[in-house]
Amino acid sequence: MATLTYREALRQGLIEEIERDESVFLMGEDIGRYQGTFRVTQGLFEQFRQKRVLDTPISEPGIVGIAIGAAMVGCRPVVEMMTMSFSILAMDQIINHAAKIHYMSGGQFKVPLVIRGPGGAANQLSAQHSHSLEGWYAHVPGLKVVAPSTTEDVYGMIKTAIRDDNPVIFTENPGLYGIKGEIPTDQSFTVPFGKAAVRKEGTDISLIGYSRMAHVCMEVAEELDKDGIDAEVIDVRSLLPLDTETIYNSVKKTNRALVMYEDWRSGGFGAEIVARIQEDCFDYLDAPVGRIGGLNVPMPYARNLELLCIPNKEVGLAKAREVLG
Amino acid sequence: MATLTYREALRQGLIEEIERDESVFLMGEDIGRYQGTFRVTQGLFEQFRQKRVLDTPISEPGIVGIAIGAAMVGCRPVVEMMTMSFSILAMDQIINHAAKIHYMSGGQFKVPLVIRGPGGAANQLSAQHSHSLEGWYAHVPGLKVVAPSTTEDVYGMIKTAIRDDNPVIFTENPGLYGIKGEIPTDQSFTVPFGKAAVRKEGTDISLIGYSRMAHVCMEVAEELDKDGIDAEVIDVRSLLPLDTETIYNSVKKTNRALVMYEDWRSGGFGAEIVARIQEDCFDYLDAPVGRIGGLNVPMPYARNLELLCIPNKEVGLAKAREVLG
Amino acid sequence: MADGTIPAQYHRRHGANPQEYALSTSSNTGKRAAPDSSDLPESPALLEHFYREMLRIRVFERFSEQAYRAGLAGGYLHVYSGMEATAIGWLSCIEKHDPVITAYRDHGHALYLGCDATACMAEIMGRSGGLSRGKGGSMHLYSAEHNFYGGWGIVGGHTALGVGLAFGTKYQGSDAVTHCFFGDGAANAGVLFEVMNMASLWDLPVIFIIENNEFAMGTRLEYHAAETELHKRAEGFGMEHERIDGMDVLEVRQHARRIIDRVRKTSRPYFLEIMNYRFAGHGAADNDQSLYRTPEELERAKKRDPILLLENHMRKNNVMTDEKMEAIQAEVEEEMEKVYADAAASPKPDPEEVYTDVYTDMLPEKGH
Amino acid sequence: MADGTIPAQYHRRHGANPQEYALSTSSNTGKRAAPDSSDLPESPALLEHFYREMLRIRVFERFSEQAYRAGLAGGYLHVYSGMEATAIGWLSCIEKHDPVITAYRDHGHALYLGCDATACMAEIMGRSGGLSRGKGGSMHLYSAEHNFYGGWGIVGGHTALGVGLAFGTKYQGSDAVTHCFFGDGAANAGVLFEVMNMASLWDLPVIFIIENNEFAMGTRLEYHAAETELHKRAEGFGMEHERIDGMDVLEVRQHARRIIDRVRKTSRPYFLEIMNYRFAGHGAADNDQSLYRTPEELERAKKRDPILLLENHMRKNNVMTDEKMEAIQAEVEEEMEKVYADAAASPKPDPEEVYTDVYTDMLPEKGH
Ligand SMILES: Cc1ncc(C[n+]2csc(CCOP(=O)(O)OP(=O)(O)O)c2C)c(N)n1
Ligand SMILES: Cc1ncc(C[n+]2csc(CCOP(=O)(O)OP(=O)(O)O)c2C)c(N)n1
Ligand SMILES: [Mg+2]
Ligand SMILES: [Mg+2]
Repeated sequence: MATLTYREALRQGLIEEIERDESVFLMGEDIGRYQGTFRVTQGLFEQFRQKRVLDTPISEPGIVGIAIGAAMVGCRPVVEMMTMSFSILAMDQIINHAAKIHYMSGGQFKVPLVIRGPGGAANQLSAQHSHSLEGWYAHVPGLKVVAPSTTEDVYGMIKTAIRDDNPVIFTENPGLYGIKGEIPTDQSFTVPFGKAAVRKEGTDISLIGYSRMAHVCMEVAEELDKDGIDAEVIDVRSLLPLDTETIYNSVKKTNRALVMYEDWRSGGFGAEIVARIQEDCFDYLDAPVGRIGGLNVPMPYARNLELLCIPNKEVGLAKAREVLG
Repeated sequence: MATLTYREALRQGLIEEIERDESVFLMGEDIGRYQGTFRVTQGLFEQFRQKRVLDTPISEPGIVGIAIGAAMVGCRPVVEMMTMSFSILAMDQIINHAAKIHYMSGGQFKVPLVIRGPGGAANQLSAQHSHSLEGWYAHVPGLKVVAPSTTEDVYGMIKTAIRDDNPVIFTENPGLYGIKGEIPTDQSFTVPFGKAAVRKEGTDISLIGYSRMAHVCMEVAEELDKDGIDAEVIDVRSLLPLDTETIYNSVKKTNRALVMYEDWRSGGFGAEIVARIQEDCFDYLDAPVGRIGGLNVPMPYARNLELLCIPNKEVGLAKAREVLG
Repeated sequence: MADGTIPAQYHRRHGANPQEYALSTSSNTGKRAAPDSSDLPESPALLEHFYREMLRIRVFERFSEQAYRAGLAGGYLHVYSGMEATAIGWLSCIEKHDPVITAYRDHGHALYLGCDATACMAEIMGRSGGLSRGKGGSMHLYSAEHNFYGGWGIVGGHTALGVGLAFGTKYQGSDAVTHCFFGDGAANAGVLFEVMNMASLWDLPVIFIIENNEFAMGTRLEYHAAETELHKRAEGFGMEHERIDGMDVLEVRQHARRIIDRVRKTSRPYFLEIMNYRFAGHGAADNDQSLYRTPEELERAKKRDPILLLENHMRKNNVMTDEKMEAIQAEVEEEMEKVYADAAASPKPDPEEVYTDVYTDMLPEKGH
Repeated sequence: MADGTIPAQYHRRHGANPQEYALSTSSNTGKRAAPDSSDLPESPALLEHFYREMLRIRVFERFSEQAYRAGLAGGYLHVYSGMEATAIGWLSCIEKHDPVITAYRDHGHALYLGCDATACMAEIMGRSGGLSRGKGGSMHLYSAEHNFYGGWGIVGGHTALGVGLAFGTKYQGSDAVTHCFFGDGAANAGVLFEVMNMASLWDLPVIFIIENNEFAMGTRLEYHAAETELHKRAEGFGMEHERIDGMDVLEVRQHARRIIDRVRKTSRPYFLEIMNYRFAGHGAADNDQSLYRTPEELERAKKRDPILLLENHMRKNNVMTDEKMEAIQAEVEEEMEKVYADAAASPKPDPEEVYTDVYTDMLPEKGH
């Protein structure tokens, strides 16, 4: 075991894949000479040179399109979006090209492509730079979508993503880059997609989240614990495929659930999770499934307003208490 | 009252607004000389000439961006997307520019812009041309999103959309263009946003849909009627703002609900409606809220496969029966 | 117009007549390959081959339109009639391992690259015997076996993929050149410029081939492009560019040899505009061509029908008799009749196929 | 490098040194406005005005960076230091009713257009006294009153809006010219080319102004643009274009008068590349400039500091004494100190404001 930050664990996973497989390369804006805006790729240009760590112009649709083409002939590109907000420009390439060609060609072509980068609010990045897009992507058949929350997961899942033969959206909340944790030293370690993680077992309520909100769920659970309430915390990790089994088993045990996500509340992916729980666990529910999302407003710049928008422990706790009745 | 097709009613609304307000103009690909791919704008180029009915190059991001700029100085552009699938290319302009500037400028600038066009599957248009995107748009604060299903609504709502000072996504299911219905001859007639329509009153189950699925809900209701089951049919019409009051009142009366939408099932806007119903009407529900969406696959070309993907009366009926227990 | 002129409403700036656009065979840089065997006459066998292949596309397209009218095909269907010399002339000069990609007007490219005609027609009919087992349709023909990367419906979108194919093969150390076809209308899609820049910046072996058939759906070139010499757009990216005629298969071929050779040697991208003309409507559903052109314009363009030009060439050079031509025509008719019948006999896809090929390794969640 | 040369890793193709890019004041068409009063020396009062305004921006930016370091500002903050001559020279020649739009590096434009400096600083600090009441921040300054349309964070995205502003004012019958500023990095965004085509196709009165400061974040021009003379990209759209120097405010002004006049008269778009240089890091968080440039390069560029150039000009022409210069400097320092203090004293926005301005006529649904 080694103790690393989330950023370092992610970098470690990238390094191992670049070394393991010649067809793997990274491309993105300022990822090379400039070391990456969030420093995820720090040192990699020096280590692997331009062929494997390619700086690009500011041309998101073009970058993604080129990566798709390269993937179709057998490369395994990993595209960094400086922030996931910019992937909106490449949306057509992602959902209409990458996600469709395997199907449209009757299985003739594969797109082993990873698109990764920070998604969600950071610190006063304002309205155009603070999008959570994982819910949109998780709506699109043909994509896989993951949102690791721990160092171990980001390390294990980036490797799974790169080895996957399908386009994978890999979203990292900027608030997580600095967190620390352990990763196994065994390089064969990977984390499979489609498996949620039970971060804490409990019997009274299921707190369900992903990415940074999985941590907030833990904080809520700790607070509830002080009141003698034993919450179970589920880190969804993989939105598409979604591990409904783990979620349902939990809810069937606790009979109460709260889903937390940072994205705008209305129409966010949490709505899908809630809809499924009520569909498949209706008879087990003692209360409506609670739901916490970001405020339905463009992200404001002023820090005090911004903080109002992002769900935190307090709002989670209040909602959990409501669900507990 | 005059009997028109949906297409004609829409055109009539456009004509009246062009005539009423000099700042209103249409722009889009092949909408002028070529009369519009779906013939919505037939005759308008001859009637209003190039200034008001502008043919554009195939440049969706650019077209929308230009329309936003024009709107910011006080024009009221109505942009046709040849199909809503192409609006994906303009996604950044729509959600990151049009939807945000009013907020980011502290209310200084307005964007009275309508983006309209056919959304959803038609007849073997394949994977890249069959998107239902209203759910994505309805997730975005700053946009309004409507999906009229009748001639009267399309006529009344296009006028409301054009008069609205906010960006409006106006989606028309291609399967609706040919349906006939009446529209009022009173030109002052409009249909407000944020009001669902109760298409049929009933007491046993609430069937909830929008756009073409509102018609399918009616078909399901008719079938149920044969079994002596009295369904209420709600046409949502406006997704953002959403008239939860009408929906909740219905569910509180019927105690059972089924939501139908054409978009991919997982993560579609129906999930949001379901999530809300269970949140706010939990104690009234006698069964889990049923949900029917399109299959979670890229749209296949073969007609027999395509028909499997799109929800129809049969699947609606089967699900309704399940909800009815 | 009765007098054969083009009414003003069709022409905004230039008043040009079709087929009268300025052609320049000189690239902007002045650097040209030396004349080589490409300037010598082609062998009779090769001319027969081109003749047959052009006919095959022309007749195939007649049957594909028939399939549409008969309700055996649906959606959007765009035929290649009138443009055959471009794909054939060009693709006759590529290497087997060169990737080829194009837009939705893809039947001609697929056929000439060697895709089974019955599988193409079956795809157009949405049958299990189709190239993509019926999932793609007319706009989405693909054949991994033939390095044919499609077949794309989003105007301009695939140009980025084309550059990516070149990126990928170069990354892998291959000497392949990618041939990326697209329309004049597609030349207005922003993503194209992004990848032009990157192709030039990174020395990628890709040839951008605009098939300028003078229309984007119902919009005439003059109404959609500020500068109608589209090849000039490469100027700002330090890329060689030129415009050539695309109606004479032998001429296309000569340029193709020169340019492909050059790109393979230099690994520098090339931006080419090939002028051709669409004899049919935009798509099978386009039933009022008077909205954008006169019958006279079409007639004039048909005087340079690529099949006719080749027939004239062969007659002039005594390469082929009229009887032989008719015999080939009959053979092709027969072939395509069988193609049509066989394709129509191919069964519909199995319903379970709706869920396969979404992912390489798992099924999506089933049901509504 | 110790010897003052630029190490190879910084230069890919050209080995150019900063400020040594080819400049051409001749537009591609050869059509030029006749020399006019713009070639005459500017009045002393005007020179003083430019001097003060350049200093105001420079000092404002020092304080805005201070605000960031002090934790009074957050997010992304990009200063205009070193580039002042461009915005000031240009904007001194526009009409009041001309729309102006730019990217996130917007403080300079906002200030010179007359936006209240305290309101700008308060916006940067996210206060209720800010131009946008604290909702926009540094990257999103707007002033409807001054026809200043922002202040945009998506690189290249706003260029489409700029063309739309020109479209809209022309539609309304105004003679306004839109001034659309963007960076060299933004010149690679696909949407730009789409709207260049439409601006030219539809004769829109818009001036595209690339502020080429030789870097897109940490990426040097040579690494992001295949052809580093970015203005040439207009060639393919039939638009006049040229590259000029942007460090000398008087020179910028001369070009501005000529070009703006031309565009207002012809209603034809113009594509201009102004060479300037960024003295600061990309943004306030960019703390390792050694990743993309040497200290020597920066020093060399600073020899052409626009403020220095103007001082030299005034000295040479005996327009202003050094004492006067110092006095103005002191006044500006004093002004900006007060601006900083006043902005910092502005209250935070009211929590309820989080819900206002999402729509013009309704509130969004509240709560988490
Ligand atoms: C992004 C996008 N916008 C619009 C369309 C609709 N459309 C399909 S083909 C076409 C015209 C394209 O013309 P061109 O590129 O010249 O190709 P051609 O049909 O002449 O071969 C249009 C507008 C589309 N498929 N994709
Ligand atoms: C679409 C998009 N991609 C990436 C970014 C991140 N980003 C912000 S500024 C910048 C560099 C832009 O450089 P340039 O246009 O030259 O402007 P300058 O900063 O030099 O003024 C980048 C890559 C962004 N904001 N938007
Ligand atoms: Mg064309
Ligand atoms: Mg720059």
